[in-house]
Amino acid sequence: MMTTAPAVLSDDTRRDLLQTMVLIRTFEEAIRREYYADKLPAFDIGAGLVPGEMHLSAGQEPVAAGVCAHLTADDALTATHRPHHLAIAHGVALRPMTAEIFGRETGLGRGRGGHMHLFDPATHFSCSGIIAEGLAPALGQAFAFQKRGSDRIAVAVTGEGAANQGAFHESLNLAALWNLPVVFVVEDNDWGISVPRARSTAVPSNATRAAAYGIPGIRVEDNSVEAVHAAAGEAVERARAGGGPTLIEVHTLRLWGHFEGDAEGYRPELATVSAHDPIPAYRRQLTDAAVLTDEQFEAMQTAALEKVDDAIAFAKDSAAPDPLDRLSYVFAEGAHS
Amino acid sequence: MMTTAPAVLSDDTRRDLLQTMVLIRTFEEAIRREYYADKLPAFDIGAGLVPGEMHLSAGQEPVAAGVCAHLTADDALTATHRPHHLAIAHGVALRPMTAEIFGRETGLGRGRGGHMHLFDPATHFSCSGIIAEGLAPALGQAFAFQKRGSDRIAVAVTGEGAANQGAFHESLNLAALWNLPVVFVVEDNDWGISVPRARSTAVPSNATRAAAYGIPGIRVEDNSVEAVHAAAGEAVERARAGGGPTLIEVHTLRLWGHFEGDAEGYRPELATVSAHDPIPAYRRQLTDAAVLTDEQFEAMQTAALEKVDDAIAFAKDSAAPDPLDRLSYVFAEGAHS
Amino acid sequence: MTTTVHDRAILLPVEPDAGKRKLSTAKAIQEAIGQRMERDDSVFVMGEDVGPYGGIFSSTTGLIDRFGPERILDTPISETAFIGLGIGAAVEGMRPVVELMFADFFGVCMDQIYNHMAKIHFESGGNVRVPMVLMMAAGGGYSDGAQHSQCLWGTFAHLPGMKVVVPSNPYDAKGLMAAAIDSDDPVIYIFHKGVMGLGWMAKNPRSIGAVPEEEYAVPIGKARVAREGVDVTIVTISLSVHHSLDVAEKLAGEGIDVEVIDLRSLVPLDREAIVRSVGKTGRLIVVDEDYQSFGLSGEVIAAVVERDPGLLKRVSRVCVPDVPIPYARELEHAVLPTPARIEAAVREAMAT
Amino acid sequence: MTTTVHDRAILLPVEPDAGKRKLSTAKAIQEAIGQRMERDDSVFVMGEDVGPYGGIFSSTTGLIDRFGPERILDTPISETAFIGLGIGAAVEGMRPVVELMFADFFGVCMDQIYNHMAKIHFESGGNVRVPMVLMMAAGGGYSDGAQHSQCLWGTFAHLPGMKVVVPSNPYDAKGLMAAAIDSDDPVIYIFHKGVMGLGWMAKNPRSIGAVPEEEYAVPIGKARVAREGVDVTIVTISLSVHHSLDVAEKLAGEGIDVEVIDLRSLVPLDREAIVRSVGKTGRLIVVDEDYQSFGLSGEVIAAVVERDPGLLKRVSRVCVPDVPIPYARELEHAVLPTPARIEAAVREAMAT
Ligand SMILES: Cc1ncc(C[n+]2csc(CCOP(=O)(O)OP(=O)(O)O)c2C)c(N)n1
Ligand SMILES: Cc1ncc(C[n+]2csc(CCOP(=O)(O)OP(=O)(O)O)c2C)c(N)n1
Ligand SMILES: [Mg+2]
Ligand SMILES: [Mg+2]
Repeated sequence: MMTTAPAVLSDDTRRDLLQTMVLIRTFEEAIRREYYADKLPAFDIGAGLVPGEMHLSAGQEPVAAGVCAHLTADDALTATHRPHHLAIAHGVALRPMTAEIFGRETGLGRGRGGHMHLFDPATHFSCSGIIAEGLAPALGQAFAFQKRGSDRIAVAVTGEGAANQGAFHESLNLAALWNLPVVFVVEDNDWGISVPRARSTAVPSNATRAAAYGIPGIRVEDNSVEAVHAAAGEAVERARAGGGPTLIEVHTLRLWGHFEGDAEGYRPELATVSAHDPIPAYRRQLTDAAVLTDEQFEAMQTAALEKVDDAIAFAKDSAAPDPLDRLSYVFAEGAHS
Repeated sequence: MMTTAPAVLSDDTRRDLLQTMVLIRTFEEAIRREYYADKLPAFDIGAGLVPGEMHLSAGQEPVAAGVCAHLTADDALTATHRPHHLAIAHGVALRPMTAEIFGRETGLGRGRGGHMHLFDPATHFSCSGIIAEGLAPALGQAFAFQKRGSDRIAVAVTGEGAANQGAFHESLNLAALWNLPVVFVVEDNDWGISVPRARSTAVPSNATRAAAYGIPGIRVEDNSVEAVHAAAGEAVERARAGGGPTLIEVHTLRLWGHFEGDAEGYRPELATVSAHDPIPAYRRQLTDAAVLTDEQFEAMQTAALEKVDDAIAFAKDSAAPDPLDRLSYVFAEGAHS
Repeated sequence: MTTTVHDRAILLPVEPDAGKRKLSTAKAIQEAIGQRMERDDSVFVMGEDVGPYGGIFSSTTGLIDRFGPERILDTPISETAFIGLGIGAAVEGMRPVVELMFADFFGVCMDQIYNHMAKIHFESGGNVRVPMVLMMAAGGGYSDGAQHSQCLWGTFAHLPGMKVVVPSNPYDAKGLMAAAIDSDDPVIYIFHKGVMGLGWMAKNPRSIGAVPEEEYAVPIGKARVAREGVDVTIVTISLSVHHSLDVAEKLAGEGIDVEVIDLRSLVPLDREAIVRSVGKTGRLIVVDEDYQSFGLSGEVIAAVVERDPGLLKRVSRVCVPDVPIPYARELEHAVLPTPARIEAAVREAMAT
Repeated sequence: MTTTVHDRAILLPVEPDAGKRKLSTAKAIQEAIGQRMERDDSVFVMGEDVGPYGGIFSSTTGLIDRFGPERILDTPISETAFIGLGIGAAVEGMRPVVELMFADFFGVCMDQIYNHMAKIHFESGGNVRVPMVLMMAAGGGYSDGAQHSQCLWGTFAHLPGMKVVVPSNPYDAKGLMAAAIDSDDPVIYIFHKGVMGLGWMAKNPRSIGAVPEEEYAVPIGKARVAREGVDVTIVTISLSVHHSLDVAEKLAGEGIDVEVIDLRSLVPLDREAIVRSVGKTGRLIVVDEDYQSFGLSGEVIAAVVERDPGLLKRVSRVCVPDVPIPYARELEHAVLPTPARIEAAVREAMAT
C-alpha cells in the first residue's frame, strides 16, 4: 500500500474538478427535491414522479471527479446502485439520464431501467444494482479493448461493503492474471447500509487486498479530489500502458442516508457528518490558494443549475412509455416466448 | 507468510503419520482397482460396481495425515470432490464410507450421495463436489461450537484452484471478522484439472492472501507430512484458544490424473511425477532416522490392506438401495411434493 | 449433529375471527421469531441489516434489543458465506433464521441454497438434517426495477429439497414462520414487500390483521380457501391473494361468485385443494406475480389436468408475461397481475 | 458497443438424408464453433479446461490447435468473473462462446447470467446487445451424483431474457450452435452428456449422425417432428428424444403409432407445434429429464390447455419426480425418464 502525493495541478484542472463536483451535487439535490416533492407528508416509495429506491452520492463527488478526469468517452465505466456521480463525471448526457430516472421513453433505457440501471453506449457507461457484480463485465470491456490493440481502459467502481463479495475477489484475480487494463475503485464511505466497515471487513484497508492479486493497491485517506486525481492518474496510465490493473480505495463520505427515506438511526456520527462535506472544503482550499473567486464559484453553481434544470424539464416534458410496448426489448430478435 | 520449522515428533507419532498415509494409499489403490475392474477394455464411466467420476487423492496423503492428527471426532472437517484421504485421516469408518462409494444401502448416505458426498455425523465430516462451496458450511460448524463454549474447531480443505472462487474470499473474511475457530487448508497440487496454477492464480502463494483478512498465512513448500503437522498444530491450537482462523497452503502432489480416465496429455512433467511420491520418501526418512524397520512398514501395509479388504468386502456384500425407496429422504418430515 | 427437540406448537390452520389484536405482517413475523428465540437458544437470526436497522423490510425490527448482537447478527455482504454458515450451524443442531435481503439476489448464493441446504439431507441418506429458514423479500409494484422486484418462488420450487412458503397475511405469516423454524427441513420463506404492511409503501388493508398473541403454527403445505365461490376458481399466492379478494368482492355485487385459493406454499403444493375447487367451478385462473412460463402457473394447471383432463372448461393465467420487471410505472403496472388484469380475466372466464 | 454484422448462414431446418458424413454431437459442436471463428474474429471461446483438454465433454476439442490460446481461453475456477467478462466483451461487440462446465454449477454465477446477461438488453431499452452463447453440459445416467447430473433447463427458461436451446442430435447441434453464435441475444446452449457421442460413456446410436460440412443454421424456436404418429404425442427434448424414438419404434411393431416432438428449445417454446400434434392425437406425454414440478412439463401441458381445454383426452409426465439425482444406479435409473418408464406411460395412455 502506498499513498501518492498529489502532483501539482493547473488552476484550470482544479477548477474543472470543482465544477464537476458542483454539477454532481446540484444534480443530486435536484433529484432529492423531485423525489420527495410528491411523496410527502405520507412517504410512499412507489409514488411520485421519481419512484423506487433512490441512492444518492452526495459527499462522494471527489471520487467521481478525480477518477473520471482521466477518462474519455471511449473508456468504459461500471458503477453500482449509487451511480449518478460517476455517470455525470464520465460525461453521460444529462437529459437522457434524467429522463431514465423519471422513467420516460426518452431515457437512456426508454424507462425500462431506472436509476440503478443506466446504460449509455456513447460513453460505455453501465451500472448494476447487485453488489460487486458490475466488476466482472468491466473485465470484458477491457478484454475487448485489449484484443483490438487500443489503449482504452475500463474502470470498475464499487463500495467498501462490496469488497467482501465473491465477485470482487474473482474479478481482481482474473484481471491481474490476464493483465487487463482495468482500474478498480472502492468507494469506502464507512457504511454498507447500516453496517459499519468494521463489522463487515476484516482488514482496515482494502488496498491491502491488492497483494492477494499481485497488483498495486492504494488507499486515499482523506476524500480529497486531488489525491484521488493523482492516484487514479497513475493507475489509468499504468493500465493504458499495458501494466495491468490497480486497486484504489478512497475513504470518502456518505453525506446523506443509504437511500432516501433512511433515517440513519444506526449512525452515531450523524451530527458531524456535514462538517466533512468535501465541496465547501475544496472550495475553501482553492479560494485560499487564490485559484477561485466567489464569482467563479457562483458561476459554477449557475452553470450547473442551468444544466440540471434543463435536464429535469426535459424529463418532465417527455412522454411515459406506452403500456402497449410492455413486451418490447426482451430480445433483440425473434418472437417473444 | 511464515514457514514453520517442524517440531521434534515422537517416534510413535511419526510412525502413526506414516501409517495413516499408508492406509489412505492402500484404500485409493483398492478403489482404483475396483473402479476399473469391470469398465475395461471399453471404458464406460457409468458402468461397473463403482460408477461415476472418481477423484483419488494419491500423493496428497501428507496433508490429510498432518492436519487430522490434531483433530478429534468432535471437530468438523469439510472436504472437496477429492475427499477420501481426509475422511480416512479424520476417522470416518471405512465400512460405511466404502459402501457409499459402492452405492449401497449400508453406505454413509444409503447410496444416495456417492464418492463426492460423504456425510458422517459421527465425525462431523462432510464434502461437496462444488468448488470452494464447502468452506462456508465449515464456518457454521465452527460458529455452533463457539456458541456452545467448547474448544471444538472446524477445518475446511480446498484445492489451489478453488482459491479463486468467490466463496473462498467470502468465507475467509467472515471467519476472520467473527474470529471463528476455523483452519483453512489449501491443497496446492499445481493443477485444477488441466489448468496449471500459473494460469489460474495471480500470486505464487495463497498464503499471501491471508493478509487480505488479517489472519496468519503459511505455505508449506515440500509436501512433508511433518511440516504439515507442525503448521497445522499451531493453527489448530490458535483456533482452539480463541485466536481465530489461519490459512495454510501445502504444496502437495497429484500423483494420478484429475479423475480416473484422465490421460493427462496436458501435463508436461508427467514422467517425473512418481519420483515425488511422498510415501516412499517418508518411509526412507524414517528408516534413515532408525524410526522404522522394514518389518514395521510391511506390518503397516498388512494392517492397511486388511482394513481396506474388509471394507470392500462389506460394501460388495451389502444390498443396493431398493428402487421403490427412490422418493425417500428428500425431506425429513411431511409429504413429498 | 444432534437436533434440538422442539415442543410443537398447536396447529391452528384456520384464521381466527377478526376483532382481536391486529398486527402488520412484518410485526407478525417478528413476533414468531421472537417467541421461538425466547424458548430455544439454538435459534438465531443472521443477515444484512437485520440488527439495528431491523431488516430492510422490517422482518426483524426490535429483535436486537431483546436478544442482542450475539443472536441477531449483521453480516457482511457475503451471501454465500453467511448462508453457508447457516447451513453448517443447522447441521450442528442450531436453527438459523437467515435473511437474504431480496429474493433477486439469489444468484450470488444459489449454490449454497440448492446444492447444499436443499440436498444434504438427501445425500446423507437422511442422516444429516438442515433445519434452517431462509427468508427473503420479493415482489414489485413500487418501481424498484428489474433487479429488485422479482418474485422467483417458482425458481426455488423447481429444485427439490426445500419447502417454499409464501404467506399472504399476518396470521399466516406468524404461523408459517413458527412452522418453518420448527421444521427439520430447510424452508424458503418468501414475504412479498406489499403484504408486510410497511408504513412507507402503499398497502392493501389485508396487510394488517388479527393475530393471536400465543404461539401457534400454520401447517406447511395446506392451502387456504380465502373465499368460497362457485363460478370461477382463482388459485394464487401472496399479494395477489389480496388483489383477487378485492376483485372477488367487487364482482360479487354483479352476481359473479369467485373462489379464491391461497396456496400458502409452493412446496408442498396442495394439489388436492386446487383440484377440489376446480372440480366445483370448472373455471381456473392462476394469478401469479412470478414470471409466467415454466413456473407456478403451469404447474397449477398441470395439477388439474393430470388428475382429470375433463375438469377444466376454461383456464387462463394472469402473471408477469416473461419480461423483466420494467422500471417505469406505466410499464410495470402493465405487466404485474393488477386487480384490473384479474378482473378482466374473471369477466372473460365468465363470458365463455 | 457496435455489433459485428454477420452473414446469415442459410437456414436448413430439416435434417438432410442420412448416408452422408457422420459426426458425433460433440464434433458437430466443435465444427460449428470452428467455422464461425474462422470468418469472424470477434468470436472467442472461454471456460474451464476448454484449451488443451478440449472441454470436459469434448465441446472444444482441437480448437486450441487451430486458434491458439488467445482465442481459446482456459480460465480460473471463477465462473462469476469469466461469465461476467463474456458479458462485457459481448457488450463491446465481441461474440463470446463461454462454457460453464456443468449446468449444476449455475448457482455460483447465476447473478451474472440472469440479472446481467439476460436483462441488460431490456434495461437499456434495446440500446445494448449481449450476443453471447453460454454453453453447458447437463444430465445424468452415469452415477455422478446429485451435484453433477442435473438438467436444470427449466430454471433458465423461467427467467426472461435468454434463449434456451437444447439439441438432441449432431445435425441440430451444429445448426443450433451456429444460430446461437449468430444471434444478437444471449443464448443458453445446453448439451446433454448422453447425446455427445463420447467414447467413454454409454451412448445411443442417435448421438452420431449425418452432418453437412458446409455452414448452416437451424432456427432457434422451431420444434422438430422427430417421428410422425397418430396415437400419442410425446413432447420431449435432448436425450429423452432418443429414448422416446426407441420406444416409438418398438411399439410401432405392436401397432401403436407414437408422434415424437423434439422441442429443440424451451425459449422460445414452439407452442404451435405442441398444440398441432396434440390436436391430432389427443394424448400427451411430456418426457423431461429435468425435475418434474414447476418446469418444462407443466408448461407444455399448460400450453395445450390454454389453447383449448378440450384438446386433451389424456396427459401424463415422465420426469424426475422432484428428488435430487441419487448416486446409486438402482435409484438413479428409477428416477430418470428411462425407455422403460416412457414405454409404460405410452401403454397406459393407450389403455384409456
Ligand atoms: C448481492 C447483493 N446483496 C445485497 C444487496 C443490498 N444492498 C444494496 S446497497 C448495499 C450496501 C452496499 O454497501 P457499499 O458496497 O459499501 O456501497 P454504498 O451503498 O456504501 O455506496 C446492500 C447490502 C445488493 N444490492 N446486492
Ligand atoms: C463451481 C465449480 N466449478 C467447476 C467445477 C469442476 N471442477 C471439479 S474439480 C475442478 C478442479 C479443482 O481444482 P483444485 O481446486 O485445485 O482441486 P484438485 O482437483 O486439484 O484437488 C474443477 C474445475 C466444480 N466442481 N465446481
Ligand atoms: Mg459503503
Ligand atoms: Mg489442484
